[in-house]
Amino acid sequence: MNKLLPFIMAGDPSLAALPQLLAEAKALGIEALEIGLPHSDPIADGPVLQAAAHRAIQRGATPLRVLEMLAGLTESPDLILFTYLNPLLQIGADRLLDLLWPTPVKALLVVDLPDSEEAEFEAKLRTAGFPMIPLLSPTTDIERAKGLLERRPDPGPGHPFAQRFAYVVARLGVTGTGDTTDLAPVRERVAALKAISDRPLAVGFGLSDSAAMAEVRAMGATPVIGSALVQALANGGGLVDILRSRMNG
Amino acid sequence: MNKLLPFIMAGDPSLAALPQLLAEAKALGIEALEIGLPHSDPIADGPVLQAAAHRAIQRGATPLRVLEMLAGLTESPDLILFTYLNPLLQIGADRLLDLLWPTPVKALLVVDLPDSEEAEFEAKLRTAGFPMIPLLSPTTDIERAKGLLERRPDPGPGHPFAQRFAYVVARLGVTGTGDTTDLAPVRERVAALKAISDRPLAVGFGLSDSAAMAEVRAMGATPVIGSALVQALANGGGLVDILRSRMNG
Amino acid sequence: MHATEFLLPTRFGTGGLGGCYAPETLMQPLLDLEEAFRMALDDPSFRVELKSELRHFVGRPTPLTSATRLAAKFGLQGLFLKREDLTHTGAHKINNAMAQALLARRMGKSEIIAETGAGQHGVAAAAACARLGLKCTVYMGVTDMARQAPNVARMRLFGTKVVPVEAGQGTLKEAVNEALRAWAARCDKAHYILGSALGPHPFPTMVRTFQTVIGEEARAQMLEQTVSLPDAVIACAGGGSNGLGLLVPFLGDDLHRFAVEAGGHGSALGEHAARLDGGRLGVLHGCKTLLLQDQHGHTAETASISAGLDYPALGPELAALALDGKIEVLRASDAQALEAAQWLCESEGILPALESSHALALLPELAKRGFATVLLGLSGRGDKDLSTYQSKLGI
Amino acid sequence: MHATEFLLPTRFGTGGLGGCYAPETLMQPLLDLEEAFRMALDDPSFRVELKSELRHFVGRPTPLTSATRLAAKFGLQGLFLKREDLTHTGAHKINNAMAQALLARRMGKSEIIAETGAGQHGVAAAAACARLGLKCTVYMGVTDMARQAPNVARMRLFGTKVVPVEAGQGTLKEAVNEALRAWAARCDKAHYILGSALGPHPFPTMVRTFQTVIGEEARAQMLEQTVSLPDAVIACAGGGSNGLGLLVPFLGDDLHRFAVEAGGHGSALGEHAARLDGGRLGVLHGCKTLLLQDQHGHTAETASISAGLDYPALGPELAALALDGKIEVLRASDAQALEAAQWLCESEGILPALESSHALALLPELAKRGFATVLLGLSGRGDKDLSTYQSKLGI
Ligand SMILES: Cc1ncc(COP(=O)(O)O)c(C=O)c1O
Ligand SMILES: Cc1ncc(COP(=O)(O)O)c(C=O)c1O
Repeated sequence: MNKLLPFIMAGDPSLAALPQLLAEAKALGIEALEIGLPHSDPIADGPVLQAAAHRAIQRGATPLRVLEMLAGLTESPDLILFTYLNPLLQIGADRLLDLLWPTPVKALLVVDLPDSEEAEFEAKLRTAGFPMIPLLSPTTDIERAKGLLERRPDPGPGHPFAQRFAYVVARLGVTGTGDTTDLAPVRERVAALKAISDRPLAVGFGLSDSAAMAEVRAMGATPVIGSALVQALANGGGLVDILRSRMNG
Repeated sequence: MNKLLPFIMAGDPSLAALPQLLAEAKALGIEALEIGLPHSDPIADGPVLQAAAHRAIQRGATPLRVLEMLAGLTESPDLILFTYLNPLLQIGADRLLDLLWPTPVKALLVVDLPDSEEAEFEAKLRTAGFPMIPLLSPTTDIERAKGLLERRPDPGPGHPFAQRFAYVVARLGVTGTGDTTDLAPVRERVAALKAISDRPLAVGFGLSDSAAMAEVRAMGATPVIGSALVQALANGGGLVDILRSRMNG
Repeated sequence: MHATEFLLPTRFGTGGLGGCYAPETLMQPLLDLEEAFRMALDDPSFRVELKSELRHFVGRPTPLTSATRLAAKFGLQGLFLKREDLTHTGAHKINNAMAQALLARRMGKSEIIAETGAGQHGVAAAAACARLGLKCTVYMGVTDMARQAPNVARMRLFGTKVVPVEAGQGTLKEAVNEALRAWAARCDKAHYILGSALGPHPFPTMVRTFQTVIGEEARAQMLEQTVSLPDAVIACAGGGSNGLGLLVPFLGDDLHRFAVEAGGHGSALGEHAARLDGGRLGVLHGCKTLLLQDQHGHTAETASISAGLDYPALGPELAALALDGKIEVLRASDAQALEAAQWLCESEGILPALESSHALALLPELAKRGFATVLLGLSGRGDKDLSTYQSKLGI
Repeated sequence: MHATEFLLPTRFGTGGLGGCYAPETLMQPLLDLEEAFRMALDDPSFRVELKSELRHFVGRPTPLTSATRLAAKFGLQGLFLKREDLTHTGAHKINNAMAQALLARRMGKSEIIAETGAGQHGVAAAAACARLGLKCTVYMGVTDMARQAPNVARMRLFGTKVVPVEAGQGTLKEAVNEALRAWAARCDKAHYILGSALGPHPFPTMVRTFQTVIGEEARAQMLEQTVSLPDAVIACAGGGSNGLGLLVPFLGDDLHRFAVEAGGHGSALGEHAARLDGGRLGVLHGCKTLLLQDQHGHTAETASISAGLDYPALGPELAALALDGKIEVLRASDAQALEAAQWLCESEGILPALESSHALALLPELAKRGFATVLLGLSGRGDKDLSTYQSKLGI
């Protein structure tokens, strides 16, 4: 089982540091990593990721430059491109595919794209090997979850975790650090989801310390560390230090 | 014919100076003089008399103190008490008569009292020898003027000017200095009034220099000097100097 | 042709309040005005024109809002608000201002003079004049200009000249003084749109006549919405046009009528504008009425947080109705009015003018006295009072 | 029971604008909202309740004012103003806010979240919530809080919590971002009252449905007052709820329909909020529509003197109607809007909101194009913009 799914914002602390960070993650044994493509209007993000996106944009981390920077990287975990729809839509499916091929990106997580809204765009990407990761939130009841998992299907055990997992949102609200304290509800949901699917699950939103990570692992799911990591990196912390402590337990 | 009808505000420059001013006026040959009883809301007065009334009130020139100050004065022209209704109404007709008897006041000019509004009050005063002076303004047509003169009748040649005259308002508006420049309209009105009545007429509102005074005299009427005199006295001028120059011509 | 005598009654009540205590210069203009007013009322085309402006420009009929949450707060069974705050320019003043502006146009007057306290009448007159293409000059005390600054800006935007009046306390009384003076100087060309049911005849009667549309509508709406009349009707009273406008149409009904004066910040002369208890009969601004005055017959100073109630005289007809026991006059203090404004804001989402808040402040008292259903005249909206609310309520 | 799919059309026009581009957390709430909305529309008791609030609280129907002096100024034969400025709280926003608040109460929600730009929607939501006893939180950009300060005070007086949004330009876009985030966190208890015809389905359809009362009334009033329809109908467009509200009921008529965007102070990206010429299709705030954006798909900065039009996306239905040629979209600059406000003030005694002034600014253009009679949506009153008018017009 994948022990930890880290999230970093491309371009923060800097675009130039990105290859190094990815290489460190890979060396640490990180199998998959969510990479945020900064957007001007991150409506599902809390203050930490908003600020990180804002800094990244200020520093010139445009979608094209991020994807160009990722092109050709081999020392990297599998990447899930985590972003909002509009920048991708403006690039267009065909050009986006050209840009994605040379990168370690294996899947996309587009926060504001329900599976029905851009069917053609999404199908083109999936067919080309870039599936969209389904999100399951506290407002997603089990019936609805079934549909979501079907419509963004598991490509199967032959595929890497990055393309297979479903993302379980731990709590209502937006991304943010350390405020998901009561994990009982998400534990229940994970259990319910496991009963209907044997797809790998990642659990994120509001997890930050090793104890929370361990609890998620105990559910049989992969914990996501997002805002806490981005904040620590922005404060000058080293990726290896931050992640190592959270990988065990 | 009475050459000049001066107006002074009781209590301005000071109440104590009043007997002296009246004595000077009398010595100058002034037959009748309008004495303003200062009121808080002088709606028919311009800035000069408003300010004078305000100063006088500030200095304690209440209606009672003014009338008490006038009591027993003999060295004075005949006085016309020029004021607004409310202070008199609050004193009441009977008490007012008691207060008026010992003074040189011979008549009243109550700016905001049309002849019909306080018939009983007015009749009591008239019967006791204190008639109300009728006002005739540019908006008073000749028919209306006839009625006004009838309802506030001339007590007849046996009576002093102060009780007989009608006051012709020279122009629209309120009292004030030197802004009645075109005397042609008032000349016409004076002529028309003389055709219906042989009552003495005074003309006031906005007259200040000797030329204007002379023009009024040429109409066969008595010019009133009000704001200009009050202003000059307030500026420290001497009554005799101010009036002398305007009595001739 | 000039009118030669008044044909309408000039006096009110057993005390003979009202009258026409005007300088001679204004007598003929007042006679002509009464005649024009009578003719206009008799002229169907004027009535149609006025009705059309009230409907299509002013926004009449104004709603009657059932305020159930506020009623419940005091245990009232029903509370109904007559929403003059929803008229164009935001207070009942426009009913009268528009009617008089139409009358002025009929009379061939091209200029309008008006006074204003809270600025609501000034804004209303300015709006009516802009709409009819009449030149407008508004006199306003400097204190009121400061505390009702937004209304000064609104008048100016409407092309009206606002003349600051420095005299005295710089409030409504001084503004009326100055407007009367200005009218005396321009009465050949100008009409004076007096803003409340005060001044010399025919103003009190005319203004009341143009304001009773409030109560007539409210009475019909009460019957339509509740199939009965309220137990009590209440309105604030500055000059009294809003009070009379709401209450007069209920004079024939078996119910209680209340007018609320400004209690200011104390009960000594000079600390309030409560004329019923604090005043004596006297003459100010052309009429005999209850007047706050000192022992010399000089007008007393007044105080109220609401510029529109900060006036030393109660309109003569309202004073007469009060003295004759047909309307009960109460008072609310500055502090009570402020608190009452908050009640309405938080319970009903309506921001009342400070003037109207004085009526709201008496709701607990009415409930205590056992009235079950109350009709309250919401004379205006509180936007003009925002800065006062902000500073006094710490918003 | 949870709704499992949308039953109303989610897309508009040949371009398929609109949609529901929402994070998964909000999908079920949006599905439930559509269901509640459909049920409410089908429920006579909801319709009666809404109609009653609109009539007795909001002040509907609003008048249709014939503006003859302003018409004459430009040689128009007739100019008719639909007076949303006379609604309670002073803009069309209350039609939607009250309807959604009633819907929220029906849905058992005890809290309301709203965003606001000009503050008019925030005030409307705050008023509706106070009246219904719902807790209300409004998100507002710091720039807008400064330029529409009176509205901040009004919301607070109504007991609403106003949360300043510092991000970005501190205007409407950021306020929507923050409101969406807040809703995601509280969607179990709170309803989000979106203030314009934008956002994810069902908001655009719902808001438009609640606003077409404007055009329905206006159409009937035109027929009643002039026995014919106008040659042109015009309204300003921020998100587009006012534009759709007025224009949609005229879609079947043979006349010209115009929406006016904010031309700001220049034609370069960032200097205006004119989405038709300046925008490309994109997705923002849950819907696909004409969007001002840079080459990276990031939302562009916008500029407008009017907070209510200062938004980078045109509502999807209005954008679709524009792209399909059913509504012509024009723009007016800051300077033109300011001048137009003065026209209306001085000719008709009506102070328009800066937003509405953008529509007024196009009157000379419509006259030039030969339209004889024009119906114009006066979406709100300008009291909130007084300080801008004062400083820009030197009043
Ligand atoms: C909102 C409001 N209510 C009431 C009043 C007092 O009105 P009235 O003089 O008619 O009693 C005013 C006066 O300005 C006002 O603006
Ligand atoms: C007065 C006024 N008019 C128009 C608008 C723009 O409205 P819409 O978003 O419905 O186009 C606003 C928005 O705040 C407004 O306040």
